[in-house]
Amino acid sequence: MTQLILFNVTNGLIIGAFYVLMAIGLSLILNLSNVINFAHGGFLVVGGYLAYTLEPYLGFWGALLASPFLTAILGLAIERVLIRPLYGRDPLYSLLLTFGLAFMFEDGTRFIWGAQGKPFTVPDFMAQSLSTEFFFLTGYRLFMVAMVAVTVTLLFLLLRFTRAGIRIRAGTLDLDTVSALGVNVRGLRSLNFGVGIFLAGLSGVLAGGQLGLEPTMGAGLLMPSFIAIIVGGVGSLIGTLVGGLLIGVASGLTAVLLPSASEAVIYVLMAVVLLIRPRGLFGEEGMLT
Amino acid sequence: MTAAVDKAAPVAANRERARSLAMLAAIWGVLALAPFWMPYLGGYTALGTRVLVLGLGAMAVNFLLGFTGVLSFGHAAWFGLGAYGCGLFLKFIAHSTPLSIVAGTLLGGVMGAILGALIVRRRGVYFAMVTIAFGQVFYYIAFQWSSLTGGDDGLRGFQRAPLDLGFTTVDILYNSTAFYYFVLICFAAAAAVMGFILRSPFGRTMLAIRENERRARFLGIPIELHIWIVFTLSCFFMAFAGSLYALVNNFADPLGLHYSQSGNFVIMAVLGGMRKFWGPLLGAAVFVVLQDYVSSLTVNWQFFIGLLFVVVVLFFPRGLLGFFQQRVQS
Amino acid sequence: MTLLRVENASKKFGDLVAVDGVSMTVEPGELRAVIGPNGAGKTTFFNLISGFLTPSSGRIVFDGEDVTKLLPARRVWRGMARTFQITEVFPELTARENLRIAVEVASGYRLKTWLSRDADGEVRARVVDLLDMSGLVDKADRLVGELAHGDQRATEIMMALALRPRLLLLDEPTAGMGDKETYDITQLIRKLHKNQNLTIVLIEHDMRVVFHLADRIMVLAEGAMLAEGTPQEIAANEAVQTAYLGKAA
Amino acid sequence: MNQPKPPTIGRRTVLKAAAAAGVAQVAAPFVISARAAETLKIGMINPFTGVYAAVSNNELIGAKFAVEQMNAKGGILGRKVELLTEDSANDVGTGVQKARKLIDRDKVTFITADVNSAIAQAVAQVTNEKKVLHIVPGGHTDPITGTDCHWNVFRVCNTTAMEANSVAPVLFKKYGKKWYFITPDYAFGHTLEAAAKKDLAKMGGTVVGNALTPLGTTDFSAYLIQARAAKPDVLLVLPQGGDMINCMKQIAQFGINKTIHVAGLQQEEESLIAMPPASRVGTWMFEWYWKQPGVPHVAEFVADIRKRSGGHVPTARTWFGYTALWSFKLVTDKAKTLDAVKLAKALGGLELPPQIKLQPNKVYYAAGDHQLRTSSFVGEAVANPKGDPEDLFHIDTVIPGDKTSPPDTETGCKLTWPA
Repeated sequence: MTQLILFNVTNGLIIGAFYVLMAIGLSLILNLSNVINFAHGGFLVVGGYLAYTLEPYLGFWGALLASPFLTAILGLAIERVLIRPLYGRDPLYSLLLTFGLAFMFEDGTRFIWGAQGKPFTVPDFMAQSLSTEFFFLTGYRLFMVAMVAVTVTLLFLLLRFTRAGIRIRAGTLDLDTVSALGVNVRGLRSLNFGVGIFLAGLSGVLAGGQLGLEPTMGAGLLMPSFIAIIVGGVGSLIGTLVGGLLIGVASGLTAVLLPSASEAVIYVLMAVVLLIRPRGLFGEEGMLT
Repeated sequence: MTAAVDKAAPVAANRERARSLAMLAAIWGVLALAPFWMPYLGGYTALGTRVLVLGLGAMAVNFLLGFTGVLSFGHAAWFGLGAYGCGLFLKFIAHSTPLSIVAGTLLGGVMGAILGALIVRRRGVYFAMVTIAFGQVFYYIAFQWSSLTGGDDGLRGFQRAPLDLGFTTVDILYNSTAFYYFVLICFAAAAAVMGFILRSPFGRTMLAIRENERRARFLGIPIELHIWIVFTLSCFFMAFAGSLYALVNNFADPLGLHYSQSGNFVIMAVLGGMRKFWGPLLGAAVFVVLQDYVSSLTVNWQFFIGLLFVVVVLFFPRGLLGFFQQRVQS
Repeated sequence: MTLLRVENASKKFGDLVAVDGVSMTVEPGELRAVIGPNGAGKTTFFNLISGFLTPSSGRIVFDGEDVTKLLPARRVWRGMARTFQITEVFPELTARENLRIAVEVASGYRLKTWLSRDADGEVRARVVDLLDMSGLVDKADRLVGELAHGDQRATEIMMALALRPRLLLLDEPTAGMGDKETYDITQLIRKLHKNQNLTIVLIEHDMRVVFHLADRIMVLAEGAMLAEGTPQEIAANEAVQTAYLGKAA
Repeated sequence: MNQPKPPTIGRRTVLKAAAAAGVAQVAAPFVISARAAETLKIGMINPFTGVYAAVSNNELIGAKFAVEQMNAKGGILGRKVELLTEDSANDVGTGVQKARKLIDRDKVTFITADVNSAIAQAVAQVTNEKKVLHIVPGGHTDPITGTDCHWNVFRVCNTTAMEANSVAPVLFKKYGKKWYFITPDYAFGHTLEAAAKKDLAKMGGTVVGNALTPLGTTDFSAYLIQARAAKPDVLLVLPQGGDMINCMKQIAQFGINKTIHVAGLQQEEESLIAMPPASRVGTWMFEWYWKQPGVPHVAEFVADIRKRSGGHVPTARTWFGYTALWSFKLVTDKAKTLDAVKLAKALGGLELPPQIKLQPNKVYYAAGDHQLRTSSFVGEAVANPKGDPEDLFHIDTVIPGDKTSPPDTETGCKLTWPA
C-alpha cells in the first residue's frame, strides 16, 4: 500500500506537470489581458496536429521546436485581428469570442485532419519503461517533465530579468500605471499572448506524443487548467504552478482510494480552497475580485 | 414650467405605452399561434417548444447578466439540476407534472442560492471562472452518480404525466400541440414574474448595480445581498426552464449541465440583445433554428456556430434588438 | 450636539501613512471645507468617514454612534451621503431614473411603494421636486451619460440629497468644470446649505468656492492636520500660506 | 410630390421582389423536403461530431452504399430511397430533437440511430411513440434488445453479453483465471463487465480487482499502477474509442503486456488504426472483419467501399450501416407494405442473404428480442501488418451468433405490440 501511494504521488506529479504547462499559458493571458482564453485547448490541438504534419519532414525534434512557434504565430494573428478590439470592453465579449473560437478550432481540425484519431510517434528510445520496478516512469514521461521544468524555469527567468518580462509582471499588478509610464501596452499584450499560445502549442506536441491526437482532446484538458489557476490563486504564476501539481497529486491519490472520483476530486479541492481561502493559495488580496 | 412638463409627459408616455403594448401583443400573438404558422416555414411544433424553453433559460441568464451586469458562465448547472430534479421526481416519487416542475425548480434554485452565497463577492472574469468551475462540479456529480442519475447515459424511464384539471385531463404526452401550450403558459407565468420584478423598485436597484456599483453602494444599497438575491432568483428561473426541458425530452443528461451549454445560453442572450427584456427569446429563436437548420446541411455546423459567436461579439455586441433600434434611431 | 466626530483617525497602506491622526468635529448645520495640496490625504480622509476604507486606528462617531466598523451602506442608512471626485452616476439611465432609484432606496424600497398608486405618486413627486431644485427638469428624460459634465455632477448631488441625509459629503464638487458650471454648482450647494439647513463637508481645490461657501475650514498637509478655523483665520494663518496657498498660487 | 406617379417599377418594388426571392431561397430547403413525397425517406441519426465521429462516418459510408445499391435495383416498393442524416452531436437531447424533426417534418419512413447507446435508447422512445420502424446499427448496451426492448426497434451490432460470451472462454482456456478489469464508468462499461464476470464465475475464475475509469480519461497511469499491483493473469481493457487508445498506448509504454496478458471484449478497426504499432497487442473480438478469404461477396464489398471511402477498407461500422439500411429493403420486399407493425412482425426471424451478411454463418433477426444474431470474430491484434497496412487483426475463430447469444427467451425482452 505504501508503495502504491508513493507510486501514485510520483505519478500525480508527472500528470500535474503537464497541467502546469497548459495552465501557465492560460494564466499569463488572464493576468495581463483579463481574457479567459477558452480557445487555449484549441491552440493545443492545433499545436499537436501541426507537429504531426511536420514530423515526416522535420523529424520529432524539428516538429517539437517548429510547431509551438507556428502555433504562436497563429495566436498572434488571432490576437491582432479578433481579440485586440475587445480590450477595454466587458470581459464577457472576449470570453464569448474565445468560446466560439474553441468550436471553430475543434471543427476545423476535424475538417482538415479527419475525425479519425492519429498516432503521433515519439523516438523509440523514449517509448520504453526505464525500470521494471518503477514501470510507469517511461523515457517520454520523464522527458515531458523535464521539458516542463526547463520551460517554466526559462519563463520565470524571462519574467524576472528581461525588460519585457518585468513589464509584463508590472502590468499584471497595475496596468494603468505601466501604461502611464509610456510602455506600449498593446505590444506588451501581444507578446504576452504569443508566449501563452506558444506554451499551448508546446503542450499540444507533448500531449500528442503521450496520448495521440484527436480533435476533441483540447476541451478535456482545459478544465483541469482552470482549476489549477483558481486553486493557486488568480494573478500568481507560482500559484498556478503549485495548483497544477496539487491537482495532479490529488487525482492520483484518489485513483487509489476511490477511482471513479479521481476526476471529480479536483473540483472538490477547488471548492475547499475557495471556502477556506477565497482568493486561492497564492492569490493577492483584491486581485481581480 | 413644471406644469408644461406634466402636460407634455403624458403624451409621450402614452405613445410609449401604446408602442410597448402593441409590441407585447405582437410577441404573444406570434407565440400563441406558433403551431399554426410554423409548419409553413418548415418548422415543427417540437422546435417551437424548444425555443420557448431555451429562451426562458436565456432570459434567466440575462436577468443576471443584462440587468445586473453579473456574468455567470455556469448557469447550465441550475438548468440541468432542474431537469434532474423534475425527472427524478417523476420517476421515483409521484407521477404528477406540476409537482415535478416544483421539485426541479426547488432543487436547482436552492442549490443556486447556497452556491451563490459562497461566490457573491467575486467580480468580473473571476466570478465567471468560479461559476464555470462550480457548474462543472454538478456536471461531474450527474456524470458519476450513475446509480441515481444514469451517469453518462442520462436519466430515462420517466414521462410527463397528463394534466389533471379536475373537470378534464389534458394529454400533454402524445399531443405535441397541447404540450406546446402547456409550456407557453409556464413560460408566460415566468416571464410575467420576471417583468414584475424588473419593474419594481428592486428591479431598478439591479440596474443601479449594473450601471455603477460604487454609486449604488453609496446610495445605501447592500450590493452583495442584492446580487445574491438576483443570482438566486435567476437560478430559480433557470431551474424552472430546466424542469420544462426534462419534460420536453422525457429525459435528462449530464450534458445539460456542461459549461458549453452555459455558453450557449449566454450567446443567446447577447445575440438577441442583453439590455432588452425580450432579447434573449429572440436570440434563442435565432440560435436554435440556425443550429437545427445548419446541422442538417453540414457536418461542420459547429464551425458555423463558433463563427456566429465571433460575428456577434465583433459586429452585434448590443444584439439584434439593439442593432435594429440603433438603425431605426439613426 | 455634535453630528460628526472624527477621533485621531489614521490610515496606513503598508509603510505609507496616508492619514495621520486627524481629528475633526462637525456641528449640525455647518458647512465645513477640507483643503490641502495634492497628496495631502483629503480623499483618503473622506473615504474613512464614508466607510469606503476602514481606519488603521482612531474612531468615527456619527450622531453619537460609533460607526468606525460599519459598512458603507449602513452609514448611508444612518444619514450619511457622499459624492465622488470622478462623478459616479448611472450613465445608461435617464436623470429621472437616476433620481428615482435614489428616492426609492431612501424610502426603503418597500413593497408598498411598489404596489400602491399613492406611494408611487409620492415617489414621482419627490423626483420632480429634486429635478426642479437642480434645474434639470428639461433634461430629465435624457440619458445621464449624454449630459454635460456639470449636469451629471448636479444629478449626482441630487441623488445624494434624495437620500435625505443629515450629513452630505462632497468630494471636489467643481473638479474639472468651467467657470459657468462652477458657479452653478456653487449656487446649488449654497442653496441646499441655506434653505435646507443641511450639514455639508466638502473637499475643494478652488479657493474661491471654499472661501465663498465654508463656515469653517480644515487644512490637511501630508496626512496630518495643519490648521483649522474660519475662512478669515485660515487666510491669515502663516503656516497655511507657506505650505499651501503660496504654492497653489 | 403631388404629381401622379408614373407606372414604372420603382426601386423599392424591385428590392421587395428581391427580398421575397431571397426569403424563398432560404426557405427552399424546407419546402423541398416537405414536398417531395414520391421518394421514400430514411433518417440516420449519429454523432458525426464529438468522440464517436470516426465510427459514425463509417456507418454513414456503409449506409450510403446500401442506398446506392437499392436505388439501382428500383428502390423500395418502387420508390427512390433518400437518406437524410442528422448529427446527434453525442448529446441525447439533440438526438431526440433530431428524431422528432425527421419524423414530424421530413416524414421519414424508417429511422436508424445511434452509435451512442443512450441516444439510441432515447430515440427508441420517440420512434416507439410515433410508430416508426427503427434499427440501431451500432449501440451495444443489452437493454436495447433486452429489458428495454420495443416492438419497433431492431439492432444489428452485438449485445455486450454476446461480446463477453465470445471472448471469455478463449481467454480462460489460454491465459488463466485471475482477471483484472479496467472498465469505463458508464452503462456500456458496466454491462460489459457484468457479462464477462458472469462468464468468468461460471468457468470458475476469480476477479482480482477492477478500476472504474471516467469517460474521457486521458491518463490511465494511476489505474495501471493499481492493476499491476493486483498481479492478474489477464488484464481486460473495456474502454472504447479514444479512451481505449490512450489506455493501450500507456500499457505498451509501461511494458505491462510483457508480464500480463492484455485482452478486451470489443475491438474496432478505427481504434487500431489510431494506435502506434507497439500498442496493437492482445486478444479481442471484432464484430465484422474485411478480410475473409473464401467467403462469398466480401471481396466485392471491400472493393466497392474502397472506391467510396478514399481507399480505406470497410470496418465493422461500415457493415452495420450497410446492413441496417438493407434490412429495410429486405423486409419491405417481403411484407409488401409500409405499415410499421406488419414490417416489424416480418423483420423478426428474417435471415440475411449472403450478399448482405458477408460472413460464413447464419445471420438473422431473432423474433423474440429483435437482436441480429451475427458472428463474432475472435483473434489477435497485429502490430506490424505484412501486406495491407489496414490488415490489423488476425482472426482465430468465427463464432456464430446463436452460440454467443442466449436464446431470445432469456434476454429479458418482453415485446408489447400496439393493439
